[in-house]
Order: sequence, then C-alpha cells, then structure tokens
Amino acid sequence: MAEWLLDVLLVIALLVTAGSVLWSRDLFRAVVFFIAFGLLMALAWVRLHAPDVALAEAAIGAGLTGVLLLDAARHLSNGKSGGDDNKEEPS
Amino acid sequence: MTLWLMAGLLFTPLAWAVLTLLAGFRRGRVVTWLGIAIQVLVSLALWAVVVRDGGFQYPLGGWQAPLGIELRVDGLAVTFVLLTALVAAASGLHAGFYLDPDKQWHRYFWPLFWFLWAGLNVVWLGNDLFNLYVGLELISLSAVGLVALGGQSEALRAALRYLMAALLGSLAYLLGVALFYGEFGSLSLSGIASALGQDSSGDGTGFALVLMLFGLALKTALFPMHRWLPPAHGIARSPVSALLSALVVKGSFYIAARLWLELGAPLGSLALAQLLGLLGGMAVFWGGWQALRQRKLKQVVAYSSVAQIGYLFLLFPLTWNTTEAAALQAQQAMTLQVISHALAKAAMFLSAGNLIMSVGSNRVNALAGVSHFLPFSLFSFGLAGVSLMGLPPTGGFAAKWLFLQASLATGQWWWLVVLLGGGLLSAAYVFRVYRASFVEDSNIDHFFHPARRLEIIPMILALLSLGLGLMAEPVLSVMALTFANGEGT
Amino acid sequence: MTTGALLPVFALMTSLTAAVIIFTLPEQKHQLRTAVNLIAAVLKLLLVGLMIWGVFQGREYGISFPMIPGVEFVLRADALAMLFAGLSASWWLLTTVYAVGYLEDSPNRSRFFGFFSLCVASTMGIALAGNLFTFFLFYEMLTLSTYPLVVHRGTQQALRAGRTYIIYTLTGGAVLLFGIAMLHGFSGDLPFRPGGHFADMSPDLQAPLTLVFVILIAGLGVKAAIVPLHGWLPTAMVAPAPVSALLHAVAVVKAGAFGIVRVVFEIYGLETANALGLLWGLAAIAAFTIIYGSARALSQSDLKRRLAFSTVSQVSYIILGLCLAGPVGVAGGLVHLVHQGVMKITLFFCAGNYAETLGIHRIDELDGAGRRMPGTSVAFTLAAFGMIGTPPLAGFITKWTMGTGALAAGMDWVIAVLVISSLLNAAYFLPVLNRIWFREQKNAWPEERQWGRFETSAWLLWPPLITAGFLVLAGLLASASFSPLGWVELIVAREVDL
Amino acid sequence: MTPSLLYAFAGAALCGIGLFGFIVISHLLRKLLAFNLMGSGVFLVLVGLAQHRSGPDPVPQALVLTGIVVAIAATALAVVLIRRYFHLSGKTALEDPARDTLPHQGPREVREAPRE
Amino acid sequence: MKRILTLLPATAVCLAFVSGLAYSIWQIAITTTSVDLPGLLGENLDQSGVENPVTAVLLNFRSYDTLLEIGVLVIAGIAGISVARTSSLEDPELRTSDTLLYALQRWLIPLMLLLAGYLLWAGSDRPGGAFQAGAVLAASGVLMRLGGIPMDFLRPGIMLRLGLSLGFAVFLLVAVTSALHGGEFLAYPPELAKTLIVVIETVLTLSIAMVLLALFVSAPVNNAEEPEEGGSG
Repeated sequence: MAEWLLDVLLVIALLVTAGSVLWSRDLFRAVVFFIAFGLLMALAWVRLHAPDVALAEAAIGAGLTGVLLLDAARHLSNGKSGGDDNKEEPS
Repeated sequence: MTLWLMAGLLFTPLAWAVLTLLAGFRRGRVVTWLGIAIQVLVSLALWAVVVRDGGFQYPLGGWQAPLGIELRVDGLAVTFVLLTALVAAASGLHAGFYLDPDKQWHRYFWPLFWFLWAGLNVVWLGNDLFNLYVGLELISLSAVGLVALGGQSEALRAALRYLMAALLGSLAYLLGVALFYGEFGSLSLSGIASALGQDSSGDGTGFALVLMLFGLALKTALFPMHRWLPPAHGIARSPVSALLSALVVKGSFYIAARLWLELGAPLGSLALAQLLGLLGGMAVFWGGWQALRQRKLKQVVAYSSVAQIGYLFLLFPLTWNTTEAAALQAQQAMTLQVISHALAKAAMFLSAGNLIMSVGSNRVNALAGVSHFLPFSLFSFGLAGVSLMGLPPTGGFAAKWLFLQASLATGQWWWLVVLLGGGLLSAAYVFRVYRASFVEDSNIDHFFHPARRLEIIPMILALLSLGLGLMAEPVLSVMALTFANGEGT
Repeated sequence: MTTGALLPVFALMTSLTAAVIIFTLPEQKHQLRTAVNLIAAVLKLLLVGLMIWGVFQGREYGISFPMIPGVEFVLRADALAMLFAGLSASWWLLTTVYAVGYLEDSPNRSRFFGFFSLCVASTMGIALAGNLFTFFLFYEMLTLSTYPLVVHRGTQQALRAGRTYIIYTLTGGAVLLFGIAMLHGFSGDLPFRPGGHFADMSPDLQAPLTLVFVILIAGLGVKAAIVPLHGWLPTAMVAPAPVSALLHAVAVVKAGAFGIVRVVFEIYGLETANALGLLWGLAAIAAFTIIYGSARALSQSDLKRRLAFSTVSQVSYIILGLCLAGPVGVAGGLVHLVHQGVMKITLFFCAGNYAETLGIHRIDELDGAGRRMPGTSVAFTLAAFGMIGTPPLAGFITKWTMGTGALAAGMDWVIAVLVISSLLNAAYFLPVLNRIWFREQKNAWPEERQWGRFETSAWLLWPPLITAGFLVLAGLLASASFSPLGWVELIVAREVDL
Repeated sequence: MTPSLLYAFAGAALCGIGLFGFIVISHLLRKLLAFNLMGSGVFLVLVGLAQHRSGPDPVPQALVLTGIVVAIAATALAVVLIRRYFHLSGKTALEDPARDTLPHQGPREVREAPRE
Repeated sequence: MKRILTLLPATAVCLAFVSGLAYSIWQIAITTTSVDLPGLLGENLDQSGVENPVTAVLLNFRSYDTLLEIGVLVIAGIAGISVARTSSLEDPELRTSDTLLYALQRWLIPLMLLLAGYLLWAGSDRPGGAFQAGAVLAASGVLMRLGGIPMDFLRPGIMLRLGLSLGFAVFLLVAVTSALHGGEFLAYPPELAKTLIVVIETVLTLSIAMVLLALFVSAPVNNAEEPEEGGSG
C-alpha cells in the first residue's frame, strides 16, 4: 500500500509540476519547474524499473535541457520581449 | 550482390553526409557528384534486382523482426527509392550551381541534403514502426535545417513553424506506436498486420491508428493543417523547395498509406476514411484557390503542393471496404500521383528558381513579357504545369484517370467533383503564370539567361513527368511486385 | 512492326519534330525556320498522301500500346481519319506559307511557329486517334498549344480572349473527360469501330448511355461551338489571321465536330444513337445553332467577327448532317467538314490580307477594296458565294446533298433550316461583296498598288487563291471519286451499314 | 491495475496537458516546454503500457532512450532557431505572417499595382 | 471573453484526446499480447556481447535506430551551427563573475568528468552508457563555458565538424565493414561484438557531448543574413 501511495504521490507531483511549467507567469520560473519535472520523471523511471532511462532523464532531460532553456529564457527576457501570453491558434 | 547493394544504399548517403560536412561548399559539390552517381547507380541496380527477382526482407544486423529491424524491399519501395534518387540527384546537381558558393553557410547544404536523402530511404524501406519514427525525425530535422539555411528572419519563422508542426506530428505518431506496442508487443508493421489478421482483437488500437494518421497528415500538410507548408516551401532556396515539395511531404504520406493499407481494413472506419477523403478534397480546392491569389511565384507553387497533396488522400475512402479491383486502381492512382507530382513539382520549383534568377524578382507579375525571350525554364514550368493540371498524356492525368475510375467503380461519385474541379482550378493558377509571361506591353528589355546546365535539369524532370503517363503501365507493374517468397502484402 | 504501322507515328512526328527544332532556333534565324516549317509541312503532306492511297486500297495503318492499366494508346488510319488528316495536312502547308508572309517583321515568331507546329501535331493526333482516350489526349493538347497563339499579340484584349478561350475549352475538356471516364467505367476501353459498340445493348444500359451521350456532346460541343457553348469563338478573333484561319477552318472547331462524328458513328453507332432518340435532340440544337449563328453574324460590323459567327453557324451543318441518319445526309454532313474548311480558310486569308495590306478591320471600310486588291477580292467573293450555296461551288454540294438526305430521312423541316440559313448567309455576305466591288473608295489606302507587283506579298496572295480554286474544283468535280464528296461516300460505304 | 498502468495513465494526462499548452500558448519557448512535457507523457505511455503485463521490458526502455535523445536534439535546435529569430525580429511568437495575396478583385487589378 | 472563446475549443480537443487515449490504454491493458519480445530478447542476450539488455537493444538488436538517431543529433548540430553566426566565443556577457560558481566549477567539473567516464564504462553490463555519459560530459562543458573557459574547438571550423561527425563516422564504418564481408549492414561478428560496442560507445560519448555543446554555444551574435530569393526586385 505504501508503494502505491508513493506512486500516486509521484504521479500527482508530476502533473502538478507539468501544470506549473505551463502556467507560471515568469518564463524563468517555468524553466525551473521544468527542471524539477525532469527530476521527478527520473524518479518515475526508477519506479518503472528503468534505471538507464532514469539516468538519461536526469542527465539530459533535467540537466542539459534545463541549462539550455535557462540560458535561452534569460536571453529572451533580457531583450525586447514580446507578450508572454498572446493566444494563438495552433500552428 | 543484393546484400552489397543494400549496404551501399544505406551507407552512401550517411557516409556522404559526413564527408561533405568536412568539406567546404565547392569541394562538397565535387564529392556530392560522386555520391550522386553511386547512389543513383545503386538505386537503379536494386530496382533491377527487384524487378527480376521480386522483393525481399532485409534484416539489419542479422536480427529478424520482431527482435531486430527488418527492411522490406518490395516493388513499391524500390520504385520510390529510384524516384528519390532521380529527384534528389536533380535537385542536388541544380543546387551545386544555383547556390552561391561564397556564402559560408551554404557548405552545410550538402550534409543536410545527404541526411535528407538517407532519411527518405529509411522511410521507403521501413517496416518497423519505431524505425519509421526515427526516419521521420531524420527527414524533418534536416528539412528544417535546410529551410533555415541562411538564418534570415523570415526563413527562421518559416523553419520554426515547420519544426513545431513536424514535432507535434511526430509525437502523435509516436504515441500511436506506443499504443500499438502495448497491444501487440511488436513493432514490425507486417507482424502487427498478421497478428490482426489472426485474432482481430484490435480493441483500442483504432485510436492509435487515428493518432498516427493525424500526425502523419499534419506532417503531410493536409488541409486544414497545411499552414506551415507554404511559408516553408516558399522561402527556402529553390532546390530545397524542390526537395521538400517533391519528396519530404511524400515520406509521411507514404507511411500513412502503408499503415492504412495494412491495418486500415480491421482498424479503420467508414467515417475516418471519408473524413480523410473530404479533407483531401477541401485541400484541393483551398490550395488551388490560395495558389490563384498569391503574388509571389514560389508561393503559387507552394500552395499548389497543398492542393496536389489533397488528391493523395482520396486513397483512403477509395480503399476502405471496396472491391479489390477498385482498391488496386486507387493504389495505382496514388502511386502515380506521388511520382508525377514529385517530378512535376521538383521541375516547377527548380524552373521557378531559374526564372526568379532571370528576372530578379519573385513576383508573378515580374514575368511580364518573358516569353519573348523564350526562356527554357518557362517551358519546363509549363510542362510541369500540364502535369499538375492533370491533362494527358502526363502522369498527373494517368493518376487522375485511375482515381476517376476507382471513384466510379466504388460508387463514390462525389470525388469526381474534386478531381475535375481541382484540375480546372490548377489550370487557373498555372495559366495565370503563363498569361503573365505573354504580356507584351512591358518594359522588360534585359533578360538574364541562366546557365544551360541549370535549365536542362528541370526540363528533364518535366519531360519525365510528362512521359510518365505513357509509361504508366510498366511503372505500375513494378509497383505491384511483392515478396518473392509470397509473404507480406 | 512494319513500316505501315509506323506511318501514323511519322505523320505525327513531322510536326512535333518541327516544333522542337523551331523552339530551339534563335529568333533571328527566319529563313532557316521557314525552311524547317515548309519541309515538315511538305513531308507531312506526302506521308498523309501515302496513307490516303493505302487506305483507298483497303489497307489500314495502326499502332497501339498500353498506357494506363485498362487503357491503350491507339493510332489508326482509317478512311474517316484520313478525311481529317488530309484536310489538316494540306491546310497546314498553306497556312504556314500564309503565316510566314503575315508575320513578316513581327516579334516572337519563333514562339508562334513552334506552337503552331504543336497545334498541327495535335490535329493530326485527333485525326488518327483510334479510341476516345487517345482522342482526348490530343484534344487537350490542342487546347494547350492554341492558347499561346490566341494570346500571341500580348495585348490586354488578346489576354482576355485567351482567358475566355481557356476557360471554355478546359471546362469542356473536363466535361468530356467525365463522360469518357463514365463510359469507360461501364464498358471498358472502347476503340473506334464502324457501327459502334452498342448495337445490341441491354435495356438497363439505355439510361446511362443517354446520359453519357449528353455529357460527351456537351464536352465536345464547346470546341464545335454549338450554341450555348460558342462564346469563346468570336472573342478569339483578336488572334492573328492565320490563327483564326486555323481555329475556324481546320483545327479547333473541326476537332469538336470530328469528335462528335466519331462518338456518333463509332462509339454509339448511328443506328443505336438514333434508336435512343439522341439524334433528334442533337438535330434540334444544330438547327438552332445554324439559324442563331447566321442571325448574329448579320449584326456584326467587324469583318472577322462576322466570319466568326458564320463559323458557329456552318460547323453545325456537319452535326445536322449526321443527325439525318441516312447515307446521303451523313455524306452531306461529312463533306462539309472539308468544304466549310476550304471556304472559311479562304475567307480568313482574305480578311487577313485586307487587314494586313490596307488596315481594314470593319466592314464599312471595305468600300472599293475590289479594285485595289482584285485577286484577294475574287477569292473572297468565291468563298462567300460558296457559303451562300451558289451552284456549282463547294457549299452548294453540301447543301444539295444534305437536302436530298433530309428528304430521304423524312425530315423535311431540315430543308427549311437550310433555306433560311442560305438566305441569312446571303444577307450577311452580299452587302459585303457589294461594298467591295460596287462602292467608291472612301479613304486613301495606306499604300497604293504599284504596277508590275502583286497587290500584296506573294506569300499572302497565293494561299487564298489556291484555296479558292480548290473550292471551285470541289464543286465542279464533286462526282469524281477523288473529290471530297467521293471520299466521303467511300467512308459512308465503309462506316455506315445502312 | 499495476503501478505501470498508473504511469501510463499519468502519461496520457501529461500528453493532454502538453497538447493544451502547445495549442494555446504562442510563446515559442513555452511551446517548446509543452512539447517536452508531451514527449515525456508519450514515453511514459510507451513504457508503462508495455510493462503492465510483462514486467520490465528493455525494448521500450531503449526506445525511450532513443526518443529522449531525438527530443533533446529537436529541442536544442529549436532553441537555437528561437534565439536567432528573437535576435533578428525581437519576437518570441509566430504571429501570422503578413498575407501576401492578391486583393479580392482578382488578377486584373494586380497589373496596375506598382512593381516593387 | 474572447480568450475564453479561443480556449474553449482547445480545451474540448484536449479533453477528447485525453479521454480517447485513456480509454484505449484501458482497452489495451486488458488484452494480452501475442508476441513475447522480452522473452525473445532474453534468449538472444548472450549473443549480443553485452550484459545490459538496454544497451544490447540500443547497440546491437536495434542498432540501426541508434545510428539514425545519432544522425538526427548531428543534423541538429549542423543546422544549429549553420544559422549561428558565432564570430567569437569570448562573449563578455557569458563570463560570470560569480565566485561561488567559479569555486563550484573547480570541484564539480573533475567530478563530472569522472562520472561520465564511469557511466560509459558501466554501460555494457550495468545501467549507463553513451547517452548518459555524453550528456554529463556536455553538462560539464556547459559549466566550463559559463565559467568563461575558452573552448576554441567549438568555433565553427574543421575541428568542430570533425568532432560532430566522429562518433557517427566510426559507427557507420563499423556498420559497413560487416557488410563488406558479405553480411548484413550493421551485423557485428559475434566474437568482436563487445569490443565494437565499447568502441562505438566511447566515440559516441564524445560526439554526443560535442553536438550538445555546439548547440549550446550557437547563440546568435551578429547580423549576417541572406536576402530572400529575388526579394530585391
């Protein structure tokens, strides 16, 4: 039962973080949430008995993508940024 | 012999991608010529082998499916491999003289070009769902890279738009693959098809098929998901546009068609088939109408691609739950449409590039009076246009004819409206260009004739697409070849 | 494969090759281009002559190969094909000569003659097509190759005319394709065959066959300029005179009419078509077109437009002849294919001469032209009288044969149509002749005639004179076996088993 | 119901969230984030569903590894493109490009339009 | 209001999508598969040359996927550097003056390099492998770059391009060598499988790190651009 609880909690955390990635006002914060999401994903992979994927997710998903996006987010919000929340149709 | 051919086919584009990456533009061009020669020869030889002996399965690394990845080398696949070799060779040769060798970033054209070619071959030969996904990504990313080449703001916008659409499409496809793997525990397309045939318990995978078709349709720019295509194809350099319109969109369509033909009968539905056909029909009209309204020459051609892609989707309603003869006609029509559109559209983009180079403007109106100079490229453009209009004896006509027959045979007469009306609409936009070229009261007095070698390439492609209608029968007989040992389709 | 099988291919290739050579020639090489043109035209005439001789002897030339699954590409030289092929081959030569003179010193000649040759190649293909599908192939090719000729001048008016032309003809082509596809759908590939394919059809095929017939005629009727589908023809008059001659006399309208002949004779069969009650409707439309065209011609003040409406009217004679469904009536219709061609080409040559030499476009400017250009005017007069149907000219032969046929078929009302039409013809041609010969010259001509020289360039003068001579001979020698009428009777004997 | 299946459903939900973000948000970098969320969702479905019955299955895990690398390649490329696009145009969204079509009156009008 | 109107269809689409997906996951979950791929994999694992089944799948059974995937990575790298106009890596903006970060680097970077080496070495029989190692290597590179350490090999030049393509080229050569001996493309001789896989993994690690780093530094710097075709007319 405790294991189930762990899984359920992890899933809820995943979903909440995912939501926060999309709806946090600040772009920088969104990326930080995304890194957290990557770490949670790594945990999820461990729970799914996939240590290889967990390692890759931690290194690539959370680590590298995170740094890449953080850098980009800093760059984009430094300059003459356009509106963050312009709504648009699907491309 | 066959093993070597296969190895050559898979190895050459990838190896040449590496070689050209290390060279500059001019040296890369020379290296590419050699590669093109090898690749065309290998494709021809493989085609001849399949014509002689029938198709075969090629287990990569010696591992059979479902554990390993098997390629399926049948008549349809080698036909498309050969088509790719032809069109890519033409575009590559054209690009060698068309692109400015002194621009630093043009050197990256060559590796991207070769990766694109490799990806296309992966798709034509693929029989493993995940391998097809990787092939699709190979194509998409190199195509995006080619569009963005040069890094000008508009090009970047188009490339980003394209990238976003392509990524969404790939993910939808991959999600379908995930569901299929969950259901069948295998990734081999023919394995899944035979499993479906034994116990048709495909519950839940119907949605997977829908997802995959949606993703692939997005990548093929089916109306109303076409909006990424015209900017990308319009703004890329002409040889790139030729590759994109002629081959890249066909890659994702080809996968969709193969999925449908293998899995459509048990997993598809009447509504899905008709919906896809309907969207195709709307694409024909919308694309044609938009092409008529564009001011830039290449935008006209790009929107015409949207329209022409629409015809391909008539395959879906015409093969679902229809008689074998009608379904065969529809498949033949699809094949011919793919080939003739590839040839004609490549010819059109290449000659449009030449014309733009000649008059120094990309507007349709700038062509006023150019027919006075009898530009060779205008002829190529015109001949390719004849194929797009679907007038005889072109391949486009043969395709239209077979679609007509299939529609009549299945009683789905409403597609006739699409086929005939679409032809008239494409005539309208093609003639708009002709008409501009005949205007006399223009003050055009100088005209830059591009080098003959630039002009001859689109002409050859246009003539091939013209002659395809006369050679349709032999081409289709190759397409029908399946595996020598009787399994597969 | 024997040489005989290749004759039709060679006949096609002569003009195709000429087109390709001309397109690659530089614009300045006028003489070389003219030489290529004339050599190809003469060669083609010889080839066609050879085939005519062979067909007369009872031989048939043909070649076929599969094109699309279920469809063959068929070229076949039969008697009917030779009628049209002979017409187009001989008029190509004359029109080429004329066009060389007409377009002297004008730009874009390379383009013009290239497409001109393509156009003739398509006409030859239409003549030699052995099934509906091949026919359609060349029919569309004709559309495409005439467009550049219509818009040749590149003026706004020409471009508008080109647009009208292309909209009409391509739509017609699409409708025709629809009909062919439907026909193909329920009976497979249909080669042209004397007597048709539906002699003993099942009753449940009647309704679809009728529908398909209407669709086919609607598609072909655009080029044949049957009345409500004729709108493009008068507009296309802005084209240079040789093109008008070609459009009206040989290529385009005749392609439509010839297609209708093929469909009625060799797809449906005259008897079947009659039995389905289709010919009645067709006859009514044709009769209406004849009257309507003539009536409209009456009110035109532009010479070429008047001739254009006259064409609308005259082409329907061919169709009306078919509908008489008897050997004599049919012969009258078919022979008009040639007779109308020779008369109309003469008229357009002459109109072109007036325009080119004297700058005359409107009828009221023609006053006194007869004295300035007697040769041209004589030719014009002969052709006009031919159109009216004065014995012993070609037009009379047509009308006489058709009248006889109508009586034989019991369709007496056709006689009334013929009479009314002749009266109308007279009403719109005689005033023109009156102006040419009996009025005083109003304005000074741009250039006066000089003694010792032709009234206009020899290239321009001789073609109308030759055609005028031909139309006299066709009338006088109508009973000879080598006259158009004689050949048509041969066709009728072979085709219609009545 | 096994934990694997739970993760598969979580993956489905992630796909939905990601798709919503991808459609609704126009900021390119956020779109990219949404794409990555969606990707993670797909990977979870792939592994979770496959392992629901058979226990740990290396094949989908290997596929996911491949998928992650492809995803980062695409993401990295997109970031480069976005940054350069931003650098050149100052925009972080793809608004509709200015329509470059003929006015509704049809082609005739265009003739008078001044040439650029 | 307008925003709600645009959000509503999107929400509807996503809800429909999620429910459809969940439904079919449920449907699939209650059926049985016909092919037992894990079992098949277990039987063949000893022929693959490595112990770690994931590595076996990646670099032996489905090595074609991996080869192409590296291709995708290289493409991304090429495309990235083709639009980038990096004239100098000495971007003052990038050099951080944060002493904490600097101190961190001195400890972290050697540690990360060590970790990368371990992951690579472990890959053949335990979790780990080229991707993870490459990612860690790239991450340490990123750190070095943020610390302002000049990395001249990342300038667009032959060195960068060699680095980009090295892993891919070696992989490809191995693939084609086996085919030259009459086998299938990518078929390793069983006795050499382990060696080959380790070699491939090593060069791949370098290349992956290189590509990712290259993409990281391809930040746009100057304004060189090319006009659209015929755009001037």
